[in-house]
Amino acid sequence: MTLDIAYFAWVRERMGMAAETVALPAGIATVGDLVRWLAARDARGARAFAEPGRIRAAVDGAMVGADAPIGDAGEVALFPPVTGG
Amino acid sequence: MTLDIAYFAWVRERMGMAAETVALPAGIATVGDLVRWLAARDARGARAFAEPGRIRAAVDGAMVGADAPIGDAGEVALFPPVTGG
Amino acid sequence: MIRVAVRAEAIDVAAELAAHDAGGHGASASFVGRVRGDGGLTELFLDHHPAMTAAGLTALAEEAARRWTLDASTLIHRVGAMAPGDTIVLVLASSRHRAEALAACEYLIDRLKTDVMLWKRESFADGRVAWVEERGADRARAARWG
Amino acid sequence: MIRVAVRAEAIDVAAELAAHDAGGHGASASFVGRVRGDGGLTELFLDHHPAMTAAGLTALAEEAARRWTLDASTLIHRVGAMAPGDTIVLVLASSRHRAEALAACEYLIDRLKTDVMLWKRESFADGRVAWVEERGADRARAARWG
Repeated sequence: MTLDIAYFAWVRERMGMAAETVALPAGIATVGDLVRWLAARDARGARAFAEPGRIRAAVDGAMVGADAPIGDAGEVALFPPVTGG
Repeated sequence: MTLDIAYFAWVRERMGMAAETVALPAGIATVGDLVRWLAARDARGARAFAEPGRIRAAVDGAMVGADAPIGDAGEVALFPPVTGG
Repeated sequence: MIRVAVRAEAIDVAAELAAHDAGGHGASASFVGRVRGDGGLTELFLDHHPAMTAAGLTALAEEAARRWTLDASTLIHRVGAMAPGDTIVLVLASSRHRAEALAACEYLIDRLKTDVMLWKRESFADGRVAWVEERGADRARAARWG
Repeated sequence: MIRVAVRAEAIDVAAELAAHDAGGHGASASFVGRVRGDGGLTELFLDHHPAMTAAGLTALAEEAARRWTLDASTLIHRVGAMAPGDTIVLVLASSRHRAEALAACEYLIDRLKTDVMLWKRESFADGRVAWVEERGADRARAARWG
């Protein structure tokens, strides 16, 4: 299964890319699983996701928690807490 | 003793004038005294000051209560509760 | 900086905003009140005191500057005869911090309704002419500020 | 009427106000936020999500329209690179009643800080570049609205 992942703010900078399409290994069921997998994948992921508690996520445009299932989502967005206005 | 009196809103309309200078009779010590005297003076005053509870006053530019002394004030303003904004 | 005006001429909101904003303030809150044509209203007339009305606006702006850290405030109130759609009042409050700008703006318009020497008279298409009565809701909102 | 925009171009406050005010609303409250040049800040950059940022603004405006009786609301947020003095955000809320316009405007700017997909990065004259951290005060203000 492939998944589009979009990164924002310092997550994007630390990942060195705005988006990627990954082939998800078996066993990645939730957003939390995905973040842990990315953190373990390479040095960039380790830096971007060193503090999972500071990461927020959206699945197909809807804000979700770490325990949200990825299911057959088209896009998962990973980013820090927002700071607009 | 003479006193300038200014009227506003429906007090002005009922008095038929925006301002007047009056020679105060002895015994008119407070704003409340002045209002009662104007109400007794003529038909216009009777109509303008029929309900003293609805009258507000300022002495020389400062909002005051009915028991405020007139003293040697230059101007007393009499008017309904304000409705600006 | 405090800027206050009581005038019979139309209020040019964009021009007032530009004058106010020349300081490049971090956060600016505004309130604009306009004449509503409710119930066939054809004219709104505002009576005022030549000196006390402007003094009252200035006193309000000064009190707001004591309560909040403001960079600038502007209070413009129109008086005389107005038509539906005309701007009656413009309040602008600026601060480095949005909470202060928003609170000061709300304070200024709430207090303006109860503390400043202004009186509204409404004329309607059917010939009725009536002075607006003091509103309990306005007194209650103004009283919130202690 | 709800009007929402997320754009890289400068926000023309007077033009947005004119567009919003075309309805001749009785009471209009606004908030304008500008880039402050504090601490030698030379650039503010705002990252956003191509679809979710605008959708978030629309959702906020819709929620405000459920909570208050509004005639119109406008939310314009700039993104990309900005300089000190530039307008970042404009919020306008109009109603027949001033209390509703004021409350809706404050709600929109408070929630915008915590609920919409936007991220600020600051660059300073000394070369420092840092993403702005989430502010506890912003969370607390937003939480007031329940």
